[in-house]
Amino acid sequence: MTALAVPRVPSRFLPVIATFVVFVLTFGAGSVRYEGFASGQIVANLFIDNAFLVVLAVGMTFVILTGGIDLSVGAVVALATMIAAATLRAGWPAWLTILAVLGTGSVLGLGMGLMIHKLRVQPFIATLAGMFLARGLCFVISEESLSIKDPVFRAVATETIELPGEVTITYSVLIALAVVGIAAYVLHLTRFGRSVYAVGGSESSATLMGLATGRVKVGVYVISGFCSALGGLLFSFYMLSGYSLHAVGLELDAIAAVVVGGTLLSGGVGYVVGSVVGVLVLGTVQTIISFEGTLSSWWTKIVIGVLLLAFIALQRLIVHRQRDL
Amino acid sequence: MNRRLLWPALALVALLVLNLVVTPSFFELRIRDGHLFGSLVDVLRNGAPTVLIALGMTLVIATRGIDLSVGAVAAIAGAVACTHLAGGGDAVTGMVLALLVCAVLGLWNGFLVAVLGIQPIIATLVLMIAGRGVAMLLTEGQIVTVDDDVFRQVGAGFVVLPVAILISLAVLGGVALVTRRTALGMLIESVGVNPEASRLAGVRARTIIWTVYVFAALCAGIAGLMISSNVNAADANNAGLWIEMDAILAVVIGGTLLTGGRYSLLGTLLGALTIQTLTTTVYTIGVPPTATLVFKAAVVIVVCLLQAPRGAPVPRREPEVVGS
Amino acid sequence: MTEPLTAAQPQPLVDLRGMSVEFPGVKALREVDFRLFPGEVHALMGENGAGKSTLIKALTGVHAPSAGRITLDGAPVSFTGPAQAQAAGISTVYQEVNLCPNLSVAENILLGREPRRLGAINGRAMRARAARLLGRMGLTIDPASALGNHPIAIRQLVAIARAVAVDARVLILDEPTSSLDTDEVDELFRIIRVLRDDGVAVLFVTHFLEQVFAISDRVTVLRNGSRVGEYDTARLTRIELVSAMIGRELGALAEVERRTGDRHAAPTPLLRAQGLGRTGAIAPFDLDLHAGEVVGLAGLLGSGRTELARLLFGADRADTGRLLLDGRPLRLRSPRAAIARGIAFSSEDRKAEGLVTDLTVRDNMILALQAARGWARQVPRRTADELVATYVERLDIRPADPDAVVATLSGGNQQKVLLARWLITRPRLLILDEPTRGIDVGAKAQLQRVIADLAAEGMAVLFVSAELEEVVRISDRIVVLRDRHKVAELSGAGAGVDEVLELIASGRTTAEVGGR
Amino acid sequence: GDDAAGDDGTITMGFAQVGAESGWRTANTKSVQEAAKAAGIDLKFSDAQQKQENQIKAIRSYVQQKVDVIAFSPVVETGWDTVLLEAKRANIPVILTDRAIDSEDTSLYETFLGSDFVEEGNKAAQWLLDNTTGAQKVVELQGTTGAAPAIDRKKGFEEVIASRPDIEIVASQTGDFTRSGGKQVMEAFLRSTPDIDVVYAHNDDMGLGAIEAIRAAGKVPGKDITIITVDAVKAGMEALAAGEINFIVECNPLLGEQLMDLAKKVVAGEEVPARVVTEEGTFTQEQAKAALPDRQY
Ligand SMILES: Nc1ncnc2c1ncn2[C@@H]1O[C@H](COP(=O)(O)OP(=O)(O)OP(=O)(O)O)[C@@H](O)[C@H]1O
Ligand SMILES: Nc1ncnc2c1ncn2[C@@H]1O[C@H](COP(=O)(O)OP(=O)(O)OP(=O)(O)O)[C@@H](O)[C@H]1O
Ligand SMILES: [Mg+2]
Ligand SMILES: [Mg+2]
Repeated sequence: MTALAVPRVPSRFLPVIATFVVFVLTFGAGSVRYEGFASGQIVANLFIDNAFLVVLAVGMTFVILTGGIDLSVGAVVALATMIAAATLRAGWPAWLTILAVLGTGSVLGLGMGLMIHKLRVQPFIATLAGMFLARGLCFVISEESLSIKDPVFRAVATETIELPGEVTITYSVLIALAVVGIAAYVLHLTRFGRSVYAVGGSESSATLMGLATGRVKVGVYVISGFCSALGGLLFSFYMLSGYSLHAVGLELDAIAAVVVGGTLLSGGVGYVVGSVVGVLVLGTVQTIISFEGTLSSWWTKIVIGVLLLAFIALQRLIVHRQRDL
Repeated sequence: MNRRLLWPALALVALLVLNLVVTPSFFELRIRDGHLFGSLVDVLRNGAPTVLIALGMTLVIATRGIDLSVGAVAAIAGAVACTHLAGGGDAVTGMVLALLVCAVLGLWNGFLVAVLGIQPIIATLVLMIAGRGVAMLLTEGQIVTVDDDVFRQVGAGFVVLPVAILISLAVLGGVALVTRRTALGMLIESVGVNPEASRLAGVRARTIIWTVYVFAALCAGIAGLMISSNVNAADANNAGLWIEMDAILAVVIGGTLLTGGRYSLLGTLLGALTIQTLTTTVYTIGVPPTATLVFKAAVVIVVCLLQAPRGAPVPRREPEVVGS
Repeated sequence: MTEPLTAAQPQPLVDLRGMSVEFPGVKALREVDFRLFPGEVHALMGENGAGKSTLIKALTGVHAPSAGRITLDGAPVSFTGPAQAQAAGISTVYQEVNLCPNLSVAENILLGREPRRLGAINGRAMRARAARLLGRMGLTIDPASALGNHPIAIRQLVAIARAVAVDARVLILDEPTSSLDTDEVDELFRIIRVLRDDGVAVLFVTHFLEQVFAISDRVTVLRNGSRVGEYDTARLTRIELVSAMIGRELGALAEVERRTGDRHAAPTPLLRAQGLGRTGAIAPFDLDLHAGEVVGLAGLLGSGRTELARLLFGADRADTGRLLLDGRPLRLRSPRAAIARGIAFSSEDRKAEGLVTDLTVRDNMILALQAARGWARQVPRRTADELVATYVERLDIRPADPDAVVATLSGGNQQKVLLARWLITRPRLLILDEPTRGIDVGAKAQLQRVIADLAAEGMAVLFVSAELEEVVRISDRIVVLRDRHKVAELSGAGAGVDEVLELIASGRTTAEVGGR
Repeated sequence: GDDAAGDDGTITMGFAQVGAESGWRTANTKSVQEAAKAAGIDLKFSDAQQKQENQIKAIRSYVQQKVDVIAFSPVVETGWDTVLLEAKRANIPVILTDRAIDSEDTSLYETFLGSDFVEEGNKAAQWLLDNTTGAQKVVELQGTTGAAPAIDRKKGFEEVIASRPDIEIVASQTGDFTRSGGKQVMEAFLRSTPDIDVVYAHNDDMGLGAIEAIRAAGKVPGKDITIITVDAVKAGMEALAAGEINFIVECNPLLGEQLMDLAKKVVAGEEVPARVVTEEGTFTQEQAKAALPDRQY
């Protein structure tokens, strides 16, 4: 904490840095408390186990930055796994399946975006309808879970990449990190990205400034739909199955990750990197729980809540301290 | 009726008509043993917890907040009351105890939001997760079954109409009265629209935010008692599961914006009843479970399409920020 | 009434014919004709709510007109949004500063036309260009700083910088000068003249008559949504202009004479600041405010007037010094505490810190009074209606409908609503930060009269305004700030505009207080 | 895994539970925990909050922690291959409880111990066939849409009643395995479908909810309407004994002891059968009265 306090960081980075500091602290605490916690592989596992969530959080970051919300992501993930499993079973080649999945996600996102922009439906309702629709389509495709036996999917799922220090990661991790990189580039170095922030800061001002706010608003939902579908593909790699009840409530995890990462739900303020750290924070909580290994089901919930609270309270504290300096 | 409420109201009517077509007896009301029976009464009674929670949620949302923890709080209320009863306690004390616990939980949420300044969605997420754990801790993960005539009244009792309906209407009336007869409603809206301007005008924003979270938790508590009383059991896992989403949806359908400010209690009532009618419709017209969600999505989308502004859009953009 | 036009230019660049705009229940524009020629500065005048901003918004595609047509350079056009108007070469600064507070100053200036290299936004080039544009306006602020950290006047300049950054054929400025000091206004006028000489058509809205005569070539006057006439500025007198605007003879509008004579400041100060200060905002200062006295704050943009006022109200916490109310120490923990002790503060930023725009005129007006009473004791409906009716009439708020949503009011009328809120609380000390921003001549005179009356009735008033004449005219005492230091205190009798100006500019301090 | 156990003799088991979504599941957890203590096995328990991905994470962390044996309840058949492959690479044996997985590679796990949901559906339908004559209008209260027990209990039931054309499922809707869900759905059924003869509920809780609805509608549960449920939790058994339910198919959550026995054998390298079925019965009203006094859960 003190090490970071010395150079004066611009205050807009504070929440992200604070989240990161808290993450490091918690991880440190975990390492002290649990044997085998402080290994590179545990960090790698955080990414492996949460690659799909990282991708979802990135899409959600775009939406939240404009002041919107997307409740459909969990359902779209399930739909993606379902479409992947069903089409592969029907003998489609892997590339076609992947295209179909990404296409479906983007089209769903487009539909929701148009509803929000053209029909001026509140994002909450539009994306909730999207959630019902996507989840409903899953059941229509198949009620039962379908396993994925396609060799390409299996290969991507099971093959690992060796990093120095006996740490292995999966291809999903690389995909997720690439998505983060691209998203950061788009948000900070393209006009579209800056318009996203402008719309979140003040939509009416952005309109009066002559920005294409409609395109931005629809665009972020397309991006979120695409990311959900991509997250769904990573999820299919992770599970090698399609199931209509996959990823129930995942949208809340994605929103939580984004908000924990310092993005304001009211829009206009936040960074993708923050969302990634947010995901790591949630992942660490999970890891700590499983290392603890003695918690009953209810204590598990309570401890997750308490850890989350501790995170946020600490983060607030650091931000406050810095601001007051 | 307010123009904003026209569409939710029409959606509700359309759903009711659909039911009438499929089940001709849908609008029938019968009096048996001095109790009013019928599908409409069922809709109202089953919707009562959602109505209650949505009322609390409306005020929270009007202050720019959101409360995800209401489902968990409802579960806790049921768990407290039922474990108290199962341990040989008396129903009234059990319920009072439950509501006290809920008030404390509301204070807690309000503290995180108003004092620590944590974003409401995250602040209440903490209790949403941990709260269910607490409820399960109380019931040890089992469904606590109780048998108590007083307790049964809250969710399943009748005074001509089901007691649950009467309670919800009473709370609705009470809130409407308090927010209109005192300045609370106006102050809540002003805090929701522009917190900084309200602070500079001397509004006690912190107290108001605190109040609405406590109120939301109390509503959730009463709803939780209804839910568990309705089946004579406290199910820590499933009582009020996802009801926060229903409640938020009800508020939003009722025309209140998630960005805070102007709210409509009547709209929320309409929204909650629409949701409940939709659920009942699915059961009565025999939509297969696998198609339920597609059906619901279709209804929501159709309503949105109908609601969409058409014709000559004179002021093209509502000046959400200062005009001129 | 329409004057014959000078036939200097053959074809107008912008030509509006029969424009009508309707809002639910309001006809904001009625069949207005308006012409704008290249190479002219055209002032659009009218009282608050006359329809100036509406005309501009109808022209640039923000509002869809219900009738009428627009031709641009001879060709009919119909914009569906500001983006299209911009693409057609119309650059606009709308009345309220419409920028994004979460973005940097540089981004706000160049949003949508950022310099790019290989497709990516070139941040360095962007900041350099923004700095250059700001420099043209005489601003030296850091282009990378967040816009939200700057006061309203700076934001206004940034908005102007954004508008002049493009090669536009038409430049529209809706009350760009409402928060600016003379220096900034001069700077702006210099830029406008350069553009005009390059053939740009400039449309300019202001309530400062001097500015109209200083810069404009022609004037169009609107009243109640209709066009009254189009005039050559050179052949128009002040009196003619004002009577065209208000539609009757000027009589009622005679300037408020100095009425300090009938006021008697109480001997002991009501509020006394001793060494009050806040790091980074304002250096420690001493100040006495007496009941029955109007004290003016003068200084340049960024001299710390707003900061000083906020400290007295407790909107910000002071970190040195102390306050004494009636001789007793006072700790202000919040605005609420100040209000409870009879101190009121009307903020300069009515959009962000003043009005609750989604609520009605009535709710906004009684908000502070209600807050002081607490939520349980509602201001009785009758009392509220009476108070609201009184101030709607006194300040001439239009439409005179207490149930109108404030967001639908014109800028000037919004400002009046905010003022009414504070007047209703009948405070002992009223702090007014730029209360006349965007208010028309008539209302301004009316307001000055109200303030004078209140002081005569024993209220203490602290008056902040960018318009020095106004400060001098209304104040019994003038406190001069420079670079966040209090540098002088003049008693009203001896103060003239020139003297204050000299103090502000020269760096001389008076012996009475001295700079700290 | 075998060698690690040798260190100090105690076996460490990682048990990845799905969640605590029902009383049945809680009883299951309790049984496992108590049996582990009794058998001197060091149990690492994790609750996945009803999410398969969390279960996978937990299993992966057990591999990381080098436990001796891993057990878990795969409520979904699919999606386990990757993580089980990791366990296999790390030489940690895996025992499935509750349900098998859908994988060609049977070397991924040693054995599985659990009930057969289709069989439960069969038993329920068989009782109906044996105990009724004439046309029967059945309403079905399904479990959570898409959940494996719901799908299989429905399938098993339909298989058997197909042999009696006069038994017809007139309405079928999900009650999400909860009491209030069961009650609400049953209320709607009672109004939309006249003359219901039989209720088939996928678990006791929905059945108990249905009883409340039937009673509120002025009918006598167990007499006017026959009720068949699955699970045999305590509250269900009590209702059965009281005559409000007519028949319950047991789905035994008390797998703990059997699981610990299997674990010891597996760690010791002994041969175990590929499938161990839990002992489960069915209860009529009389059997319930007899069994109730010494029911554990
Ligand atoms: N969005 C709106 N809805 C309803 N009425 C509106 C809206 N916008 C403006 N008006 C009304 O239109 C009229 C003209 O307003 P406009 O903003 O054009 O005045 P203005 O001349 O710019 O005044 P000011 O000098 O105070 O800025 C006013 O009566 C105002 O209340
Ligand atoms: N010329 C300038 N260069 C840089 N910063 C300036 C300049 N003028 C004003 N500021 C900004 O002004 C702020 C302080 O202004 P303050 O609001 O106290 O001024 P003021 O005297 O009330 O003037 P006004 O209200 O007219 O803007 C500082 O935050 C500073 O950033
Ligand atoms: Mg205007
Ligand atoms: Mg100022």
